[in-house]
Amino acid sequence: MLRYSLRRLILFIITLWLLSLFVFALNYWFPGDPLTNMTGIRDQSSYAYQQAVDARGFDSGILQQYVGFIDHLLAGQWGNSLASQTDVFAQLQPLFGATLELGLLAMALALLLGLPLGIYAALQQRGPLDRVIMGLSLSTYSIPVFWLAQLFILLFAVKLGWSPISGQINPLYNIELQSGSILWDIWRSDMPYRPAAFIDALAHLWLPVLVLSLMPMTMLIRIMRNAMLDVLQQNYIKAARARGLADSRILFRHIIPNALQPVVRQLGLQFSVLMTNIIITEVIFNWPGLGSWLVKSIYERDYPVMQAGILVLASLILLVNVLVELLHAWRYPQVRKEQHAEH
Amino acid sequence: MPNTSIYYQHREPSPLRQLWLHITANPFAMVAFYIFAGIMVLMVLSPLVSPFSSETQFSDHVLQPPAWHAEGQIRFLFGTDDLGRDLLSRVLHGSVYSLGYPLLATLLAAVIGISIGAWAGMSQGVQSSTLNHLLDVLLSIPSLLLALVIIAILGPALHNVMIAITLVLIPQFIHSVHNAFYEERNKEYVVASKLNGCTRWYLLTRVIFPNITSVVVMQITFALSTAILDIAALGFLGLGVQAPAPEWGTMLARSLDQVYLSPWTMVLPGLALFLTVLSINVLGDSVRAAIQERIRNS
Amino acid sequence: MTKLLEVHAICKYYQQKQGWLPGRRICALEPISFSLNKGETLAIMGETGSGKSTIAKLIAGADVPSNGEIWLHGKRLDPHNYRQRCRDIRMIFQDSMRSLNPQLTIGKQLSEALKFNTNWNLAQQTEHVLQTLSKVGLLPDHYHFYPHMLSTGQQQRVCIARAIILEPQIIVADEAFVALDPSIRAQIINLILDLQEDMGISFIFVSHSPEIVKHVADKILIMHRGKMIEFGTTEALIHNPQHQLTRMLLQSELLNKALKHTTTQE
Amino acid sequence: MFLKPVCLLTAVTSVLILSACNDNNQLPAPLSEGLVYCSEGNPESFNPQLGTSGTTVDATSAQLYDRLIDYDAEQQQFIPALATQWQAFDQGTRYRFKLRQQVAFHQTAWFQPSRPFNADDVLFSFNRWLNEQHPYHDVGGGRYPFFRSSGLMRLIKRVERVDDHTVDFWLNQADSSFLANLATDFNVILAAEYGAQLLAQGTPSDIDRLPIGTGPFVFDEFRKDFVIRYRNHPDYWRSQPHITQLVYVITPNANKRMLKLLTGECDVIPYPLIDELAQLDTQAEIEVASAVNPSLSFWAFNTKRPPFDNPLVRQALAHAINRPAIIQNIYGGKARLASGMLPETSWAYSAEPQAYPYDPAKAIELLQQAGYPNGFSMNIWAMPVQRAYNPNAQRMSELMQADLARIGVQADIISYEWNTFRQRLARGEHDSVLIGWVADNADPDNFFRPILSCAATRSGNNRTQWCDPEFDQLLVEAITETEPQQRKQLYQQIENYVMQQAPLVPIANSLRFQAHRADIQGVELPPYGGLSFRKARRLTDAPL
Repeated sequence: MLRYSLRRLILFIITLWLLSLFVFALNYWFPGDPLTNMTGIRDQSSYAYQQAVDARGFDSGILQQYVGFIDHLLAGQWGNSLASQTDVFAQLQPLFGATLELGLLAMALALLLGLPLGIYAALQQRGPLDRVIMGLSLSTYSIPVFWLAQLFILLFAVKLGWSPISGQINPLYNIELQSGSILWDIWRSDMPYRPAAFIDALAHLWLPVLVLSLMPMTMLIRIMRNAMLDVLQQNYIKAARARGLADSRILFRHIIPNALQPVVRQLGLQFSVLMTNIIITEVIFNWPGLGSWLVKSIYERDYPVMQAGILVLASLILLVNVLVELLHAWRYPQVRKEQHAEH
Repeated sequence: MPNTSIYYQHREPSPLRQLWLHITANPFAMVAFYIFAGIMVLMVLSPLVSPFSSETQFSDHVLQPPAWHAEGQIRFLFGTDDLGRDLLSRVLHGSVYSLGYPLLATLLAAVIGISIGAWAGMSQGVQSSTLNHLLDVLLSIPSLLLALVIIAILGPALHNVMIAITLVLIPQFIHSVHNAFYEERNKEYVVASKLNGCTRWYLLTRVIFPNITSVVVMQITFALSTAILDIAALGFLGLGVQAPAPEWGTMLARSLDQVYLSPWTMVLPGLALFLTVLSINVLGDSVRAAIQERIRNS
Repeated sequence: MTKLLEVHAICKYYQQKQGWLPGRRICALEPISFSLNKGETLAIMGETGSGKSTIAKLIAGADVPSNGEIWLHGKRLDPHNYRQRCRDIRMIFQDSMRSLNPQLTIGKQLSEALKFNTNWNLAQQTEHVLQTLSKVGLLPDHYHFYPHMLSTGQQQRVCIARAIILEPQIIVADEAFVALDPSIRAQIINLILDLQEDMGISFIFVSHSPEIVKHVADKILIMHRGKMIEFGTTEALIHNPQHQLTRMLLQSELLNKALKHTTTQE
Repeated sequence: MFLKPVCLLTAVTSVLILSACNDNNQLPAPLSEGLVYCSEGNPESFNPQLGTSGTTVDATSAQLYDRLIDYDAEQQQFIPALATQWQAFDQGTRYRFKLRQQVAFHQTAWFQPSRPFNADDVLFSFNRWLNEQHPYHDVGGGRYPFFRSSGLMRLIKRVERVDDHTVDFWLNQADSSFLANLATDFNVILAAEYGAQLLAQGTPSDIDRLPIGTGPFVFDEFRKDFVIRYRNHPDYWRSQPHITQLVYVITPNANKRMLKLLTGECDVIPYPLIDELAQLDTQAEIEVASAVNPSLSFWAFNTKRPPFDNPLVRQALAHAINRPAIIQNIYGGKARLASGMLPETSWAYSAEPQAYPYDPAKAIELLQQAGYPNGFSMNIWAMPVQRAYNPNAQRMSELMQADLARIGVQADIISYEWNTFRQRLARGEHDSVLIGWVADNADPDNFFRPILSCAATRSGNNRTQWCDPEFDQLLVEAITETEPQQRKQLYQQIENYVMQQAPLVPIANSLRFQAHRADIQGVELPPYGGLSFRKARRLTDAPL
């Protein structure tokens, strides 16, 4: 396991390095002056620009420039936004918190609903409910998320009034911005209206979380169902039945743990799907996260922000993928070693 | 089933034929196939069948509801948009942008990706393992994010969107084709052909490729639905095809200005998008099922 | 007179890679030399994993030796040049089904060899394929069949047809008869013996079965853990085996099986 | 992590609770004492001196700052603000202002004022843009477009401190628009002490980012693209604002703004969609306010770029556009077709029809004369935001695109984020642009000089890049003329000249709309300028 983990970690570091190279290259590919794209200093005659030229090695070769870039990257000096002239790195943290909150909650909801539904569908294979679940999941999977979000807003927020249209919380609750995750920030704040604020935040939260979770949820249902069906056909299940074990025991001790293996392997991919959708969902729900920040920066041609957004989103996705792989390898050692039958 | 047809089926079980047989056996897949074929036909014929041009503005009929609505007119079957343009015509014309261009991008990406994938699959050693690692990284990053980056570099316009989507799809093709080739190339029948003295080109195109067509077909359906959704998403974000082109995602974004009073402007392009993607996904799903079945049977 | 086939110190190593660390070198075949005359039949025997398949593959060209040379008719064979050797050395694979392309008809697969090694036109190719099919006891109808429509025995015959279609001088068979049931196996072996008689082919085959070896082989080569431990005429080895292993391998199938289970390295 | 399932379970129930709560109108204090304004975009900065964008003015001027004098549109007169009285001397070339005593600046985490407002602050505020040697002149770009294009920069010779609460303004010549310009939203008073403090700290640019003023609200927080948060100024010199918290929620999408108003997420929204006004009017809990807002939307050509340097081409394009259809389609008929530069409400307006009738045949003919029988391709820049003068520039550009196609001109529509859009416009990267102008004061000069003069070209504010000495000469003649009838004639002459040269095509004069929840009252929409929440209040007994 240690050997395997080390390999994955080294691979992860190499991919991060490649990513940094890519982001570095973006500065040159974007229109305009590379150093301006990197630092957000527009005025090339200014003292600050001259300082940046020195600090980032722009008076020497490309290698020096890359070293300077990495140096500043690691030191958290990610330049200023071209549009607002504020420090990009300082902006980043609350945005990251907000995105993470939305993403994790959606993933949790997807798992919480998707797995049981998948198991249920598999146990009822070819029954009417199985067909309904599978049909729904295939349709939901095909709905463009921006359309779905808009339909949901019309239905739940405008027509039924069950939820606000956009935002994280009623802005009149003056919650001090700390982590960016609204629930956490309310928890940590010392204002007197915490319960009311908490409920308000939840009311804002559930709709985007639902919209986001639907696509991974439908995929998880399908994966779980297929994995269950595969496991159900295996000889060891038949053997377990033959030994006279109770059905529930077989289900929970033998079938589900084994069926979860392909599910765990797919979690990374599902997270990537979720992150694609989170970019659009954040824009629609006006969620102060990385996705809407990134899209906004593209509108504004705000290159320092754009790089930061790409870098953080991509690293987050890569990190989650590595973590999932490690979890998978830890939980299912047969991935690392030769497969051997259990029981 | 009469015996002759079984015999026929046994005579020509090319992989595509097997897929087709599997699809015809599944009613859902058949429905999806007919829907998809219908949309394709409508797309090709859109200049002929649509009642108006996509940009004709009827300033007296702004935001006309659909025909079945009390205030609707049969002339504008699905109503008109905020500039008095016939929605049906726009959706029909939009299929060129929302299905035709993704199709083109997918095919382009397929040609390039398969070539590179085949080359990589045939080459050995460090070269292909490096490629594999790179592709793994590239593929875990959402295609939309990559497309956004490319658009950020090139600026939003139709041809740039095409470039972005094509570029984004290529790695997927390389990956799947490379893996398929990698799996096939050391099989004994390939070695046997090698020992027959076949040229590399013959080996690639005639010996191995027929054995991976089903993988390619599956990848194409997958890439196509990705391309459609990504182009629409870019259009929705205002970073893709620019107005007044009746691209469905762009239309959806524009319709948000009227959604409260004229919801049909939003429903129609969304529905078109949904049906197209759904039919492709169902088709892709049955292709996948067919391939799995074949693997299980062999 | 030069020998038909001379094998000079060929060997095969694999690098076992783990991550980016330099891999461990695993020896599949230590340097080995032997020779073969025209019309002779050589049997290679050994435990599972002893390197016998490796020898077969190296000779047939399916694998590239790490070192050493193979000479045919006094000419050195280039391991990467398939054209050069495929006219003279042909191979029959262990699993006939897997060695046939599932997407091509039998006829097309057989003419493949002709296409690249002769300058015959299509009609001539077809004619020759049909002849070869009849030689191995198949019908002209089988020309249009796909591999999966044939029985295992028929598939095996197709493989033999493919091996002989270019009228080679050496055929290498890698445990080609294991999967067959005894009656078909006998048929096929007789077929090969017939062909050998007709065409004067030399025959190298890998086998577990002492019966077949005794029946067919002129010479036997015994392998153990990548080393040749004994090489001699069938007679000599049967009557005067130098090693315990040789004796056991040649004794009976039963023992052979028992041994197979005790081998460790795969 | 254990929180998650709990959250999800409570999510649905909490929604039910929430919808139930709404009826009990027992809102928690922050909600009942605060107000949410859903604004249409980000302010460029927190100092209106630096720009001309209405979004910036709406977000800052009346909330954070005060001016020396204000203009009361109802009474049609200037009223005291930070200056209690003023007087003109020397044939109108010197003005003396008496300043108000005991006016407190904002107290914030980043600045603690040690003294109330005095003459130093006036000097500081005016010299910042007036005096190029001023340490703050170049902070924030040093462009000051309003002051340059309105001519104020050349008009004011110097500002002089007489004593702590008296200042003198020395003018280069008498100017009838001086007081009007002084009362605009751009002439805000900053804190000199704060400027000195920032200079000492070495962070002068913070002056426009973390603003300090004397206005009714104190700046709290700005999260770009999301919120601006203000709280009330406890020591405000006029009567205290009723609301304790004012939040601008930045909502660029007009439809979303309206929906949020319907759901109660916004209390006040600017620029509701014209097509939806009728719908909003029928809702009991929504009120629509409109204000006469002397504004002009126009289509400006970049006359520096061929073929738009040719007046024939410009005239042709002007004839090609079906402007009545635009009024009908984009403004829902709720605007007047602009006949010239001046709106009907201006005293210098004359009914004589000047502007271009819709005539594609004429347009084609003109294009042929100009040497473009096969047309050409161009771009139309369309604003990404709603403005009072143009509720939907994107849609308008699409209408025009179809019109232009008819005379063989192929138009591409280009749009950027609002601030980027303006920056690029100032650099003259456009062929033509759909934009407009909201008058800062009632003087007719305000409709010509800031839009079309050479000075405006230099400040980057003239979207046509048109600099015509003859036109500028006419403007000077008009502004120095004191006899109203004569002036009116001069403006008519100017108007004709502009229409003949056609650097721009006037499109519409429109009303300014705003919608708010019925329980909100007192949001002021002054005709010449932004909006003020000073008197806004929430009626607590109003049924929700």
